Order: sequence, then structure tokens, then C-alpha cells
Amino acid sequence: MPFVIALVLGGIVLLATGHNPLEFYQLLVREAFGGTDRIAATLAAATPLLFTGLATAIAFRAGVFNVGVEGGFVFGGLIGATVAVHADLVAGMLAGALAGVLVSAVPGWLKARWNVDEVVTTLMFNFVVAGLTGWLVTTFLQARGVANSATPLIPQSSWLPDLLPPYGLTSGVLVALALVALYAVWIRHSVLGYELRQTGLNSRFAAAQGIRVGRVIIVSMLISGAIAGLGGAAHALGVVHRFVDGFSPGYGFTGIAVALLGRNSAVGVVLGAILFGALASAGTTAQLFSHIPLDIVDVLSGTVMIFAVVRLWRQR
Amino acid sequence: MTVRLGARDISRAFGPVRANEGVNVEVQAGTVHAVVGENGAGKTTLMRILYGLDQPDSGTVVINDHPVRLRGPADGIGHGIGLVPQELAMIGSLTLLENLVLGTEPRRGPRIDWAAAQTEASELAARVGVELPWTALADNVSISVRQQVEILRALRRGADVLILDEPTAALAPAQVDDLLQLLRGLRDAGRTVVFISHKVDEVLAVADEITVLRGGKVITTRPVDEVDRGSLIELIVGQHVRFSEFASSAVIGDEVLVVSGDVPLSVRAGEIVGVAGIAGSGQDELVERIVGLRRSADRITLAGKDITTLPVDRRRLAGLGYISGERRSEGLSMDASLADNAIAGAHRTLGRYGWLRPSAVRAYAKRVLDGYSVRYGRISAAARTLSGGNQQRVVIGRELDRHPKLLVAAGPTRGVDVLGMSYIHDKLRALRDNGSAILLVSEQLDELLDLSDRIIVLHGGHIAGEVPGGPDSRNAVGTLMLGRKAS
Amino acid sequence: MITGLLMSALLLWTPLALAALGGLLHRVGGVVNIGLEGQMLAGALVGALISGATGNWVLGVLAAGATGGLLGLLMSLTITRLGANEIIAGLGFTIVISRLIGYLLRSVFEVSGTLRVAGLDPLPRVLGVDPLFWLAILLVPVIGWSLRNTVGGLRLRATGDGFDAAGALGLPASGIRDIAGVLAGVLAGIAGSHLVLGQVGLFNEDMVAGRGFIALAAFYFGRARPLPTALACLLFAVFDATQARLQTGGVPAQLIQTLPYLVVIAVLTATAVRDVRGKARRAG
Amino acid sequence: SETTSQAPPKKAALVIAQGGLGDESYNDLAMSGFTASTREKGIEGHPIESNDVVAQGEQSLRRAGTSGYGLVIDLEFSHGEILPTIASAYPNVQWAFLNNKIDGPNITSVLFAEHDGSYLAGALAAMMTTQTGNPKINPDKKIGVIGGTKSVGIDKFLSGYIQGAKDVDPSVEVLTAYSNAFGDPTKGSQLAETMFQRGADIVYHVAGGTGAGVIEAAKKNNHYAIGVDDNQDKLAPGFVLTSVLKRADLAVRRLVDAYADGKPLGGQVINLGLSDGAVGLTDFEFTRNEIPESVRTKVDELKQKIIGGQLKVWNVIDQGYPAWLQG
Ligand SMILES: Nc1ncnc2c1ncn2[C@@H]1O[C@H](COP(=O)(O)OP(=O)(O)OP(=O)(O)O)[C@@H](O)[C@H]1O
Ligand SMILES: Nc1ncnc2c1ncn2[C@@H]1O[C@H](COP(=O)(O)OP(=O)(O)OP(=O)(O)O)[C@@H](O)[C@H]1O
Ligand SMILES: [Mg+2]
Ligand SMILES: [Mg+2]
Repeated sequence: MPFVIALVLGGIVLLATGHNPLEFYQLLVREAFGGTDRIAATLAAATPLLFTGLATAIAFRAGVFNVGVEGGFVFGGLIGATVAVHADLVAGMLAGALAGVLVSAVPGWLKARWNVDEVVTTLMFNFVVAGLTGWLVTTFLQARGVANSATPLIPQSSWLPDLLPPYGLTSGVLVALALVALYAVWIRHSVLGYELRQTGLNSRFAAAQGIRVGRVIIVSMLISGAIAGLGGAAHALGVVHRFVDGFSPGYGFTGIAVALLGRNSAVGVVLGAILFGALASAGTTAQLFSHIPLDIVDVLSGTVMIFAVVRLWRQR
Repeated sequence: MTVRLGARDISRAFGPVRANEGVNVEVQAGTVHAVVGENGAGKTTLMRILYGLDQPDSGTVVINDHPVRLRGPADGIGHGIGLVPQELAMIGSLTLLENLVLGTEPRRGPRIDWAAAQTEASELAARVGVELPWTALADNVSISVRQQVEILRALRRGADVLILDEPTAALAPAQVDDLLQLLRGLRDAGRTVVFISHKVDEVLAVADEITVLRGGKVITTRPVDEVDRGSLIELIVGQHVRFSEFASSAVIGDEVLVVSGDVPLSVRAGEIVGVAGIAGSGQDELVERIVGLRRSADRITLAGKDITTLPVDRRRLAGLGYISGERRSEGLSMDASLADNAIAGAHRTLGRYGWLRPSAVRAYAKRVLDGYSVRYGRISAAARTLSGGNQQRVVIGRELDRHPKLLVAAGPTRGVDVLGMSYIHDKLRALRDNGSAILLVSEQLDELLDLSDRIIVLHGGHIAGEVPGGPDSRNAVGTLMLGRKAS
Repeated sequence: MITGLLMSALLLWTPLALAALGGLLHRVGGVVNIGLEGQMLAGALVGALISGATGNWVLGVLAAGATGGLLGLLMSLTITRLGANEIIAGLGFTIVISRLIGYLLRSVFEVSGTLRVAGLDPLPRVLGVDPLFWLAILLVPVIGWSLRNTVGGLRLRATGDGFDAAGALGLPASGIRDIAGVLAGVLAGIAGSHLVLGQVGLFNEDMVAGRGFIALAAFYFGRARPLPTALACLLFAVFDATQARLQTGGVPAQLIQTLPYLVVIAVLTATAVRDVRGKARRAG
Repeated sequence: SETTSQAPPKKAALVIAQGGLGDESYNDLAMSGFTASTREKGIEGHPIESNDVVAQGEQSLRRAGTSGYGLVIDLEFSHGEILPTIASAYPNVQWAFLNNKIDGPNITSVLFAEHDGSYLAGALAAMMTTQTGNPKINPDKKIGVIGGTKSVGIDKFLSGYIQGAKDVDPSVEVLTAYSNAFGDPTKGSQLAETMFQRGADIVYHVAGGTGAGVIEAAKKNNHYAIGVDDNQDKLAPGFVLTSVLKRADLAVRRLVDAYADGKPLGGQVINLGLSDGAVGLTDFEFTRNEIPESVRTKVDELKQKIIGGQLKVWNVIDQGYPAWLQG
């Protein structure tokens, strides 16, 4: 229902800008789901969001408002890509995860040990990582003879295999979905998952019952960082095949929206990632068939984002 | 006589729970009207409706003989109604003075006239006979202080109908007497008071009329002289209740808890040691140090083991149980399921290879909940959905089920109804008789006298004295609490 | 040289401080405002257009404030009345506003990216700096004082910390939050107009360039207290102004640009350590 | 869009690079050439923008390949690797790529000699900064350049500029800075003002929309800016000394025209440089009188030397970083 409101509001915008909303919505649906190739494109666009959404959700679940997934994703991508050039696929993925851990460890520790506000530190770390990767990719890790800041191309043997050649859907999506499924079970049925949930719901309660809240916070941040970094590595090894300027157009931030839309649940994260993935893939190719600019598609997804979370009936 | 405030056929359901069902109450102007009933009987719900905080599904609120619609608390306040809620509506980051004047600030233009506010506050406090640290943050004062501010706030707002939802739950005996005196004074000045309490004696002492609720329905409304202690209790719980009398411990064993330092203290196996003191005398700090929520410079041993630097979980492993005085924020996780609340702390024992066994979790939680007669719907429901008395049983059950060597119990019956209180008291005695050591911290003198083998009285962070338990120590404890030496 | 640095730092400080103070008010009222970025952008555009159309900077600034306030109100309403998550609403509004503006530039103004408004009236100088700088300076103590000593300030703080409790006392808690949202929007809008009228004299669709998020970091950093928040903004501004000078010193630009962020983390950590040490610690 | 009953119209797509439309340089310029030439030739033209240009390259190119497009021009650098595969999967489509050489029978590559144009700008600026009779010039022998981001693509401009300046006068100091943003005029104006305060009087920007701030700052401080990509001289007449042209519009126009006229494309590399006028300086519409005749002659000489091959300007992309610019 809120979704419908978003569509109606988007429709008004479309009408006001002289476009036929029904036609455009049809086009969007076709470009998002109308055929194997389009579904593959949507899933491919959803894949990084699955990683970042999940990484965000795990930290949120522990009550840690980690907005630093973007940094983990980017750093994981750079390190994953670099290691994969010199080693292999598995090493690249692991290195990416480790890089993500590096990014989240410090804010996690600061929060756990000294109660340093994680929103600021993780946000700041994003900027720091952006600078650091920007520097590395124009110095030590740069591929020679390329007009942009980019690492060398990863040899094909180290790529994440494609699922549905020739469509660019890689097995990264399977890794992501497996992680989401694991998360669903783990958060409900593992000891650590239990402690994480309790810490997130009421950390004072958790501490009084003997849960080591600081430790749980650190662990949640490490896992969050590892998933973010793994996502970056999967994106590098599966899709871009190197690290390059514009590697992440803000997947980490969209991941926050995905996690919040999905209320940090596994199913919610999957749905949220697919929603934004569909808008991204369909919004791009729809331009081949209409004259609606990307700006309007973005207005639409912003509207969907806002209204997908409204509660229409105040609960009594 | 006019019906100053009343309910006409009011019903209010929360999902399947019928909190109020066809409730009819008439509070006559210029009387003290008590509303009593067991936990979850629907008292708070009714009061919230009468104040405008909640709206009934059907039925109407009556004010001055006329049916009215209250769309929000502003309407209630407009009709001269003041509510001192059970769940204190204090704002932690504001000072007590700020909390007091919030909403009806004395002003000069857009500015708050702090001088006037302070004067008013002091006068009010003097009238009620309390002294309050007005510049302290509400977060940093005890529940009872907060409660006093709530009462002053309603008075200050010139409420001529004052609804008090369990105002005495956190007050010391002397303060209770003062409050009751105040309520009588208000009535004599022509105001109307609606008073909710689980303490039958208070009700009998102050009320003109008593309405008994049970299961959301009005059982009866009677003038106070038509009931006595026993019959009122029977009306409330619907059955005859036998209360256990004071009985000191039969067998006292070895020292289980030893605390050194400013508050030297030891508790032996098979012994209940009560800790008395007016709020803020150092009870909270003592409890938190023993439990491990606050660093302790002084040595603490549990069953011979030095636990001074151990984290909470290790202390619990060593045999510590803890009933928190802050049920809503520390004792329970209100948004977590009953099962998750019940297994907390023991959850590691229910796992294998890091995974919780769902069947073990269920079984454990059910044992705790059923074993301590918690009334609940589904074990996956949030703790928030239980009434306060039942919430407290969850905490009691969780902590007692583990047969701790040492139980630290802070305010274990706060806000619990008569039946629940006697139930919890029996459970605590049984635990003691099984050889556990219990450190009991409570603001309720009767509870301390009833349960404790000996009572340590704190004043200003130090031990002011120690007396044996039992009803005869009442006066001695009262004196010590005020910091005077027992004569 | 040093005065040059100082002047440019103060120039950069003004929009950050204005937006951060707006965000601070909203934060005190209990809402984390992620939408400052979008509100600043809208303020920048409207400020440019109105200043150009009327040839009067005052009107431009007022219009920018009004636009920001209106957007702030809309955002606040979706949060307080429709129960939208504040983070999502903030991100969503920023996306919608910036893309709508991008679209308007291309379709209505028929320019791409940058809009130069003819007859734009830039901010005048008062004692060497622009009036909005003085406004920001003035607001720091005024907001601090008002939060403590006015009815509105007290009620705002009450609503922020105890939404339900304030409601139970008969305060219109949602309404108070909406007012805070509007104020935040007004200040963000004015901050946006400063970018155009006080700095470059033209509008670019990306010109806010993350300053809304820096403002967010600033009031978080300052724990929603005006002076520390303003100082945090100054920290960012000084670093921003220093960058160009440092860049020629042989240190790579990308690394220099991370400095202010590292400093923020360090300062935040230092204050947190001090806080924890200062209090008797509740272990956890 | 209306359809007629005749044969379907020819369709061309333009894949917009990072930065998107509104960057006031590369993308916008290419887009203007695209719009003009498709309109002129009666071709249906669609730009494709994406927020995620890098990762969505493959699927959007493929989608174009399956949707009846005859020409797809890709402006995005990072698509270089995937293009050969896609081009061979859709052999009937003509593909074009800017700024890098990509092999394939149906791929046309377009290269620009931005370093050559920047060299001339550097030489001009170095000669101008000593013209102390000019009120916009100060006594210091300092000039500046601001890059949008630290990357080889941008440093190709910077390196050429510095080399040009040093070649005509080794004692000229060139201040460099990066804005790390392509759409932040506030930052551009800050950086430029700083350079002016430090004694520079001519600042070249290679920073898209950020450059608008550089130009404003030049006007405000009575100094010179040098524009980039498009002719930006008119943005602040008299204060933009010249602009270093990189006519992506010409390149796109050439491609679209060839496609529309059915001329052969594919397999070629089009080198655009000083000789075609696709790269170079403007003709000083507003600053002609402020630039001494001798300086203009010298610049012209240098240009001829480069065209003639006697002078070789360092290309960061092929040669890596030179001694005068840190990598
Ligand atoms: N907001 C709510 N949502 C769901 N159930 C509720 C809500 N409020 C009250 N209830 C239920 O309504 C019933 C009556 O609750 P109420 O708080 O009125 O009881 P009470 O008489 O005040 O009990 P106590 O003595 O414990 O304070 C309880 O079963 C309670 O769980
Ligand atoms: N937001 C809520 N959602 C569901 N139930 C609620 C909510 N708020 C309160 N309740 C329920 O409303 C009832 C009234 O709350 P209240 O604080 O009066 O509990 P109580 O049982 O009276 O507490 P106590 O016994 O500690 O004094 C409780 O049963 C509580 O479970
Ligand atoms: Mg109640
Ligand atoms: Mg000079």
C-alpha cells in the first residue's frame, strides 16, 4: 500500500514533466523483469546491495549504527582486486573480507571500549578510506598505461564465474544469498546471534545478564566489515574485474536504505536489494526506449524509498 | 453530589486482551477514591482513558456529570485532571526543576522565569514535606525522587482531580505517611483524588470509596467502612489468601558473600540480609558493585572466590543471581520475546557448537514461565505485552530457577499485587531455606522486616547500623534510615 | 597569507555552521536530519534565482530559508505523521530534491549542471565579512541560551529526550518536532544560499558536495551543543582552507584530504576517553 | 516518440561517462554534438545515463545491442575491457569508444591529444605571468593548475601544462592542487583564491563544474583562469585567458555523421589533435588585446612544432609520470 502511494506520487511527477506514467511503469517492469536477461541484470544490480544491506543489518541488529559499510566495500574491492591479480580467486575474496574487517575494526573497538559515537567515526572512516584508496590507486596499485585511476585487470582465471553467460550475472549473487540465508538462521538460532539481538534491543539488560556487550559490539562490527569487504571483492572479481574510479556509486549508503527498509531481516534485505536493483537496472536501459531522463527515474526511486516505510495507520 | 470524574460503560481491548470491559465508575467530587485490583486488572488502562492518554473502544468519560470526549492529555488537563502515571513521565536529560515546570512554565515573554520556578518548587516541596535536589538531572536520581516530582508536578498544575497510579510503590514508610496525609488534606480542601495501590492498608487508611477491578471488569464499588483488610483482599484476588508470617532462618551456613571497604558486609548461606535506607543512600552502588556492573575498588568474594574483577557472566557462573530494581530497563528486555528474556544469562548452557537448540530453549523458557505462574499468551510475544506483575514473575523465575548461591534482589515486588507479593515472598523464603544467601534491597519496610534475618541500614553511603529482622525492629530501622543512631 | 587563510576558513565555516546549527535543533528535538544536503541545495538554487530576479540579496536569502523550511516541514511530516524512518526520509528527500533540480535545470532553464543567474546580488560585506557570517556567529550563543532558558527550548529538549513523556504532559510532541524540522530546513536553506550569494555567485547541481553530511558530523561531534558544534565546523573549514596550501608541500592530495576526518576521530576519542575516565564507569 | 510506417529509423546511443550530464565538460560536450548531429541527420538518438556506470556497462551495452541500435558510442573509460566481447557478440552494431584504443572489426576508437593542448596553455601562461604591465598580472612568476581528481586521465593535462610552462621559462613555478570533486564550484573558487594569494595570477582548471568557481574567483580577484574542454572564454569575458579545447562534440559528430551517411566505420583509430582543431587553444576572443603579439606568435610556433613532430609532449598515459609531476 505505501508502495502504491509512492507510485502515485511518482506518477504525478511524471505527468507534470509530460510523460505517461502507466507507459513508463510498464517499461520499467519490462526492463526489470521482462526476460532472463533483464532478470539477470536486476539480480546483478542487486548483488552489491545484498552484501552492503546485510553488512549494515548485522551491525544495526547489535544496536551499532554502522554507516561505514561503504568504506569497507571500497577497500575490500581495492585489496581484493589487487590480491587477485597476484594470487587467485579465493585469496582475493579473503583479502577483500580482511580489508573490510580492517575498516570496521577501529570504530567497533572505539565504540566498545570508549563509547565513541560510531555514526561519526564510521562516516569519517568512509572519507578516510576514499582518500586512501584514491591515493593507492594512483600510486602503488595503479595499472600503467591506463587513462584512469585503476588497478591492473584481474586475469580471467581469478574471476568469479558467471552464472548465466552471456549475461553479466556472476556467482557473487549466490555467495550473497547464501550469506543472507546463513544470517537468517544464525541470528535466530546461534548463541552469538542471540547475544547480538539482546545487545541491540537493550544493551543494559544484556550487560546485566552477563552478555559481554563490548565484545558483541566488536564482533558485530567485524562481521559487518567482513561482509562489506567480501562484497567489494565479489564486485571486483565478478563484475568490474579491477578496481577503478567509480567502483562504488554509493552501494554502502543504499545498503543503509536496504537494511532499514527490510527492518534488518533477511527477507527484508533481499526484497530491498531487489527493489533498488530493479530500479537501477531498469532505470538505465529504459532510456533506450523512452526519453525519460535518469533524473526522473531517481526522483521515482527516492519517492519509493521514502514511502515504502511510512505507516499509514497509526497503531492504537 | 456531582460525579467529578467517571467512566460509563468503558471498554478497551488490546488485541485479544480485554483490558477494560463495560467499566462503570463514579468518583464523587471531594473524595478519595481508591481503585484496586490485581496486576493486569485494567487499572492503568482505565486511568489513561480518564486522563485522555488513551481512547476507549466504546463508552464515555464523564466529567462533572456530563459525558465528554478526551482526544488527548491536553483535554484532560483542561478539565482539571492531573495524572501521576505509573510509568513515570520524567525526562532524563532535564533537571528536576525543568521537569517540574515543563508544559506550564512561569514565563517572562518567551523566557522562562527560573527564579519564579525555583520559588514555586521550593514552596511546593515544603508543602508536601520533601526536599529535592532541583538541579540534578532526572536520570541521576532515584525512582522515588522522580515519583515525588511527578506528584508535585500534578499539584502544581492545579489539578483538582489528581490521579495517582501506584504512587507509593517506591516510597519509604515515612514518605508514604506524608503522602497519605497530603491526599487527605487535598480532599479536605475540596479536591478529588483517585488513588491506585496494591497496598491494602494504605487504601483503607486514605480512601472514602473503593472500586475493585478484576479481569477488566468492576467487581464492586464500596464505601471504605463496608470492607476490612481481609474482605478487601478477597475481593481483589477472588479467593482467600493466607500470608506467611515472619520466620527467621533455621540453618545458617558459611559466608557466601563478603564485601570489604566502605560498606563491609557479609551474607551467609541460608540467610536473608536486608538493606534498608532512604533512596540514594548507596544501595544502587552496592548492588552494582556486587553484580559487576560497576567497578569496585574493594574486594568482593563469592563462596570464597575473589570476584572483584570478574565480568558479570563469570560472577553468574560462580553462583550469582540478580533481580534488578529497574525492571523495565535492566531486568527485562521489553521488546524481546518472553523466551529470550527467560533464557538470558543461561543461554550459553542451551547451546551446542555455538548454536542454540530450539527445543532446549523452548523447554527452558516454558519451565521458567510456567514454574513461576506467569500468565502469558505465546512465548514468542514481547515482554512488553505482559502486565507489570507478570513481568516481575518472569524476572523472579529466571533468577530463582538457577538456584543461585547468592541472590541479589532489589525491589523484588515493586508494583506487584498482593497475591503476587505473597507468592514472591514465599519463593524467596524457600530459596533461603534451600541454603542460598539472599541480599534483599527494598524501599518497602514491611517487606524487609517480613523477610530479613537481619537488616543493614545505609545512610549516606555508609552503614548506619544493623538490626535483627522481624516486625519489632520497625522503629529502629526507621530511626537509622534517617541517619540517627538507634537508641 | 595567514589572514587569507583565516578569511577563507571563515567563509567556508558559515554555511557549515548554519546547516549544522539547524541540524542541531532538529537533533535536540529527537530527529537526526540526513536531509540537510538536499535542503541546502534547494536553498542555493532558490537563493540564486530570487536574488537574481529581485536584485536583492535579502530577498534571496529569505526565499532560500523559506524553501528550506518548506522542505523541512514536508520531511518532518513524513516522519512525525506517517512514521517514516528518519534516515530513509532524509536520504530519500535529498535524492528527490537533487534530481528534481537536475531535471529542472535541463528542462526549464535549459542549462546543464551550472546555472548563472543574471543580475544576481551577492552578499555585501559588513566589517569585512558577509551578514550571514554574523548571523551564524550570533546564532551560536542565542541557540545555546534559548535551549536553556526559553519555553520553546525546554519543550524542544523535552520532546527530544522523552517523546512519549512530553506527550503525556499534554505537549504537542509531534508538532514541536515539526517546528524543529522547519527551523533546520530554514537554516539549511540559508546555508545553501550562502554558497551561491556569499561565495561563488553561480549555482551548480552538485555544489553542496557533501557539506550537509559534514554538518551532520559536526553536530554529532558537538553532541548537539552549539559551541562544540560550531567549533567542529571551524575545524572542517580550517582544514578545507589549509588543504590547498598543504597540497603543494609534496604530500599527496588524497591523503591530506583525509586529515580533518582523522582529526575528528581523534578528538572524539579523546573526549570520550575523558568522559569515561571522569565518571565512575559502569562496566559492560 | 512517434513512429512512422516506413522503415524503422536508424538509432544511435550515447553512453554517458561518470560524472554524468551536467559536468560542463566532457559529457555535456559529447552530448551536444550527439544531439545536434542526430537531429540534423534524422536519427533517433538516446543518451544512456546511469548512477552506476562502471558496473552497469555490460548490461546496458548488451541491451542496446539487442534493441535495434546501429551505433553505440561509449564515453565511459572503464568499459574498455568489456567492449571487445560485446562488440563481437553484436557484429551488426557499430561501437565507438573515446579516449582509448580498443581493437575490434566493428569498434572505432577516438583519441585526443589533450597533453598537446595543455602544453600550449602552459607555455602561454608562463609567458603571460611576466607581463607585469598588465593589471591582471602580478610580479611573481607563478601560475597554477587545479585538477578534478588525482588520476592519470587528469594528470595528462597537468603534465602537459607544466611541461609547456617550464619549457618556455624554467624559473616559472607551477602550483598544483586537486579539488577531488567535479561539481563543487565553492571548492574551485577556494583553491583558486588560495593560489592567487600565493602569487599565482593564471590558474588553469581541469575540473568540470568545479572550474566554474575557478573562473568566478579569477574575475573577483582580477586575475586569469584558463578553461577546459569547451570554449569557456565567454563565461567571464576578459578573465578567461583561453580555454584548452577537447572537442568531444566533434568526435561524436563525426561518428554519427559517418554512421548516418553509411560510411565505413569500425576497426579505425581516429586521432584528434592540434591539427584538426579538435584539441587546442581558443582564439582569444576577449583577451586578444591583453596578449602581446610576440607571445601569440611564440604559441603558434610551438603548435606548429608539435604538429610537425619536432616537439614531443610527454603523455602520462603511455609514458608514466615525468620528473616534473609526482605520480
Ligand atoms: N498497550 C497495550 N498493548 C497490549 N496490551 C496492553 C496494553 N496496555 C495494557 N495491556 C494489557 O491490558 C491489561 C490491563 O493492563 P493494565 O495496565 O490496565 O493493568 P493494571 O491493572 O494497571 O495492572 P498493574 O497492577 O500491573 O499495574 C493487561 O493484560 C495488559 O497486558
Ligand atoms: N507500547 C506498549 N505496547 C504493548 N503493551 C504496552 C505498551 N506500553 C504499555 N504496555 C502494557 O500496558 C500495561 C500498563 O503498563 P504499566 O506500566 O502500567 O504496567 P504495570 O503492569 O502496571 O507495571 P507495574 O506493575 O510495574 O507497575 C502493561 O501491562 C504493559 O505491558
Ligand atoms: Mg498499572
Ligand atoms: Mg606573475
